[in-house]
Amino acid sequence: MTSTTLVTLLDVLAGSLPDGDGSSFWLPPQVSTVARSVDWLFNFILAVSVFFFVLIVVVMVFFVIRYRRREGQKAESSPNHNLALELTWSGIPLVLVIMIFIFGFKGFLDMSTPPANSYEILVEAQKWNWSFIYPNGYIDSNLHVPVDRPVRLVMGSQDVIHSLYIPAFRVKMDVVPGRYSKAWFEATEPGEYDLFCAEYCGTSHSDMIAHVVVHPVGEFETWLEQASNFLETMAPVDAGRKLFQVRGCQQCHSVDGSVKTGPSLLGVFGQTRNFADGSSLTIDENYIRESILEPQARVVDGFDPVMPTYQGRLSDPEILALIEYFKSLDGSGE
Amino acid sequence: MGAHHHGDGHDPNLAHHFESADQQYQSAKLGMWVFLMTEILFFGGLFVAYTVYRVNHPEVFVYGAHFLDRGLGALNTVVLILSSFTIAWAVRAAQLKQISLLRWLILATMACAFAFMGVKAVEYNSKWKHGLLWAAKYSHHVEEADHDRPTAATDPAVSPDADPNRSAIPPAAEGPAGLAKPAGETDDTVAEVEPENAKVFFSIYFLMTGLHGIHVLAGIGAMIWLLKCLARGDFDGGHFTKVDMVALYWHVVDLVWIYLFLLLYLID
Amino acid sequence: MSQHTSNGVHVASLRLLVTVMVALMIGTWLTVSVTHYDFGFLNIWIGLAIATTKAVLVGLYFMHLRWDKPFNAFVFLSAFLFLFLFIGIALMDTAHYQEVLIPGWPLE
Amino acid sequence: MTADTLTAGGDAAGNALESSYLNSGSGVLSWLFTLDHKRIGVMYLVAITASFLLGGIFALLVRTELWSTGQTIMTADAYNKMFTLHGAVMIFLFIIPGIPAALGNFVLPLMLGAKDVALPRMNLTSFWFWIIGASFALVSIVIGAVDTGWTFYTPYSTTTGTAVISITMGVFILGFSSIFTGLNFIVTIHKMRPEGMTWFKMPLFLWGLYSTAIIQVLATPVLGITLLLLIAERVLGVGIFDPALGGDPVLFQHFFWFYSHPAVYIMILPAMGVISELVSVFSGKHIFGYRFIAWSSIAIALLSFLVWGHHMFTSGQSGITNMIFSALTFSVAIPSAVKVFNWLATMYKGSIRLATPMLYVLSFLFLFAIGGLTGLFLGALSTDIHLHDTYFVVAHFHYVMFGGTVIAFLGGLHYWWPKMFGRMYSERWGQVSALLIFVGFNLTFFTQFVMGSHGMPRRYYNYVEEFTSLHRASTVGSYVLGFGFLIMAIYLFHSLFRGKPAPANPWGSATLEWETTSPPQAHNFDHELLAGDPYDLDALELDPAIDGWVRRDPRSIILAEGGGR
Repeated sequence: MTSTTLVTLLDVLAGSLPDGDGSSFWLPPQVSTVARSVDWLFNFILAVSVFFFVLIVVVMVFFVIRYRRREGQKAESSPNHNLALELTWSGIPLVLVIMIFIFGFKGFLDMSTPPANSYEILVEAQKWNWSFIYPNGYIDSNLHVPVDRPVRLVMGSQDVIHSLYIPAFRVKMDVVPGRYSKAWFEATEPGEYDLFCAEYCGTSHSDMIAHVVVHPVGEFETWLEQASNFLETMAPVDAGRKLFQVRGCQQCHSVDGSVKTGPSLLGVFGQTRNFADGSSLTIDENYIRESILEPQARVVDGFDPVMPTYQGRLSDPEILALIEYFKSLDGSGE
Repeated sequence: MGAHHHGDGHDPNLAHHFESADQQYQSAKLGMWVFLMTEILFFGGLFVAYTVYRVNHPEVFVYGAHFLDRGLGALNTVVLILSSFTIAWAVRAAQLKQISLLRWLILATMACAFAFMGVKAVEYNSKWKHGLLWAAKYSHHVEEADHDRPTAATDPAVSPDADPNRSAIPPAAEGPAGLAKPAGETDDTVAEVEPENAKVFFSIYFLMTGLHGIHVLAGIGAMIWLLKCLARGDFDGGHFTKVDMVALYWHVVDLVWIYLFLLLYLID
Repeated sequence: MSQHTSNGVHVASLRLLVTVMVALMIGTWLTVSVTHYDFGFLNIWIGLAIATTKAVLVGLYFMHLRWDKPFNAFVFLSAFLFLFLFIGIALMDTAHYQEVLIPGWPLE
Repeated sequence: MTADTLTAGGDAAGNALESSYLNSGSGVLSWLFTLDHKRIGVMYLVAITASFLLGGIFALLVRTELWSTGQTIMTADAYNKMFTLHGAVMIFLFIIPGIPAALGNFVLPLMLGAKDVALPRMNLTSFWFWIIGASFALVSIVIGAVDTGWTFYTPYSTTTGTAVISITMGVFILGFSSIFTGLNFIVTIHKMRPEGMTWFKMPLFLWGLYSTAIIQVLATPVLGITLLLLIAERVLGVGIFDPALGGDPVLFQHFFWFYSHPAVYIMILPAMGVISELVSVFSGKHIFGYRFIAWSSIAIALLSFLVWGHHMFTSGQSGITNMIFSALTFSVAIPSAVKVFNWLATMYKGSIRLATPMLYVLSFLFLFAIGGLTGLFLGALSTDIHLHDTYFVVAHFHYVMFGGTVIAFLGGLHYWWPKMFGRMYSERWGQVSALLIFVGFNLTFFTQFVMGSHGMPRRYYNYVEEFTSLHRASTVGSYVLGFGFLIMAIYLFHSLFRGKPAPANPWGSATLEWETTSPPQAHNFDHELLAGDPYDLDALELDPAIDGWVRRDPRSIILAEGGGR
């Protein structure tokens, strides 16, 4: 039997009518090169399972009906054991599970060996968002990839264990603090797909969701160029908001007045704040600039001096955009 | 209750649900061995943590071990072996109904146990004084430490070539360039420069010796209980099961120490 | 010349116990003194071999395994079997991580 | 009458409500400090039932919250605590001690024709350790609960601000409770089998308990040290699991699963033992393939130590380790499959009674088949990458743990209930509740397979819209399930006071626990018994006068009159 007919047969068994995207009753759309082999094995195991499940239930129900207790009738005698029979039903599952193991292992090898010419994207996970860092240094909170080109993710975590999971690609890999973990895929269909955090990581674990945008041939490079120039193409306020989100500021600073590790930035501009050293000041551009580049210089009273410096990590235009954004947070709503 | 009492007229040392003294003894003994098995796996977890950390960071152990006083460690080993001997002899005394000897032997074992804890206290105290504590409380300064370990700099065993081979594990620098720590460099300077995370050695040291110390204390408790049983006359009829059980436990405490001494104190 | 209790349990002779103790003391002296010589990677294995010999002596004679039901020895030894399994796999796996560690983490 | 020679303490039918262990001493203290394995078993039963109720309430709250995306009834932090507590309570307080400590404690010495377990004091200690451990867990719940998930993964568990230490202390102590039970059972089975009961004439429930006990004593100490290391990590900053100190956070997972995977078999092996007893008795047939079933229990116990890494396929574990663990994982499938086929074969040509316990057996076969077969998806490496940490896993282990263990526990409870309390429960209501539980369970968890394979991650407070209808179906199922349990609680409680007095042997079983009165007397048996084939059901006949079963030749199992030990 050729593997294609087998695949079709299994698809039918799995209740899936191949409707183009490879999704079925059981599985989401297939959008990566490995998804097909994963789904093939899934459906194979499903077929084996359905067979044995039906066998067990049918035999069980048949016995219950056929040998249901009747008044004054005792169980018929039959042997208490039968070595040949028992060895047979140990042997058949053994052969099947060996097959499943081999298929699973082969698929796993493909999934863990990225092609040499892969496009590399760095992934930074932290509670509770993802940062995707492209080769030109641009950082985005969603994963954009070209279609039909292998992409390799090199991932690190800043705090606890996270796990990058893209159901449509059948890809999942834990992101462990202190080490690089790797994953790769080659998307086959342009579109937008979900990316989840699959390893429990605390309060907003279930909101640690990003999108994977698969760009059609030729469009990825254009997107990247445009996105990287967001300081020029976007209004400063919007650019500032974007930076605020993707550069990790929002981990410690809220914009709605609630207190996190650092003070909230709601209505911060023009306010007077007291500092730990006893001085006080009305917040202006210069102070914001100082507290980004030298955060320890003047710490707002009641907070720990824990903010890292962004010296060398944010450019002047970026700081200006952030300042514009903070100015817009005057409590009048967006 | 029916007319089927078994307690009356029976050996008071035989519990009602056993048929014979032998069944009772063998049950207790099997139970004890199974318990010792759980003890091995309990300590075993720490040995796994130890091994994994040592294999990954051998320099931390080479460095840290200099701060342990191997003279005191050896003394404690001798003390525990002696106590193992006295408690083994105590079992013999109990079997032969030598009650007075038994009392002395239990006391001798306890004396050893206290001596062990005393030496341990001296050691812990000196670690405390120098800030050589577990990672969260570690506050050691290398400058002061030099007085603590006169042997370190001159120890012939610390040769740059021999060190990487010692643990039969390639130094951590064998990963891709730029990814792994340059452990090779620390080998040359092990006696002078504190390697990164040296404090974890002391975490492991305190965990392992601490858990062992708790077992020693439990052993002392068990021996006090034996003395109480002895005073009550439990052993007069040659019922040595309790002594045997405590002895088995005590030997395991000794066994664990034999390995702890080797693995913590004698690293080069 | 071996003695037994009324329910047939072997009584270790005092001479044997003393001999074992002396052997253990010698073993301890040996463990310490071999550290003055450098056998390269063998150091740890020599140490472990001596320690294990001592442990076997304690087990066989002080703990009476030599005269005990073999099943008790089996119980005790199987604990070590499972421990080695645990150590072995943990080591095999952690060795693999070494090359993907991020130097100097956390970075800030 | 043949019956009363055997059951001198009771009436002709073998009922001994007046003079049983239940009233051989009065007052709370006579229970709390009893050394009687039966009373300890009953206390354990009460304790784990309370835990099950607590865990069940947490489960219903979790399911209710998932009725809609975003907030339904509680905040994300509260939800995270709910699912953590549901898992921790169900696993450590209920399901691990469930069958061994409650049913096993009661039944094991009786099956051996013995007066007690080998180490009764240790048995009581085990119960008290359970109480102390449970108290720590309760304290943790009261002072703010934990939000780590029951798996306590580092570094989350070492950094979260919730009450991790008290609950891990609790679990640590519960571990010793479990070790003591296991140790006791090993010694008891080794040293206290009666005349005639060779290893291969033991009832299969004892094989189940024995293999469980092996895991309990070998694996649980590692849990103890793991939790101790976790506490040390939090309190002392030890560094073994802390990457900032050169430690390895994934090493914790090795530690944890070295215990917790075998622990899965601590849960399922005794359940399999219960099913082996029940399927034979209610089919009126000798068990089929005794030796294969017995050996497969031991095989599962030993293999269970070789598969823990299959919880870590996506953790970054090395390829070679993944391969080894995947291969070994499949090896466990064989003995499990063998058992299922042997149970089915036992029903062949039988005389099948669809009493409540048998309904649970059929339920078990149905659900365990699904639970076991879906394990194949998770053992295979490439499919597990997709399914790991999704609802597919949640559904899989609920099919095994609930569909397997809890269903078998309920079957066993209904089977031994008359022996434990000397009363029959309402058969009709028993069947109704068994059916409701079966339907509710499938509705709750089958939907989760579909969600999981579509990529719904577990431990999610919020979810993407497409899963709403499946989540709602699952939530409705959980209410049906809860309702089934409510009915069960009512009729069982009712039976304690109003139930028909039970005969000594209401089901026609040939194992020794049915040779004493229902409920048993304090000292269990009047005579020293001689064990025969535990599945020789032909040796019994129904006596309509007492509505119970009696031996055709009552003398055949008496070794010595009046105990005579």
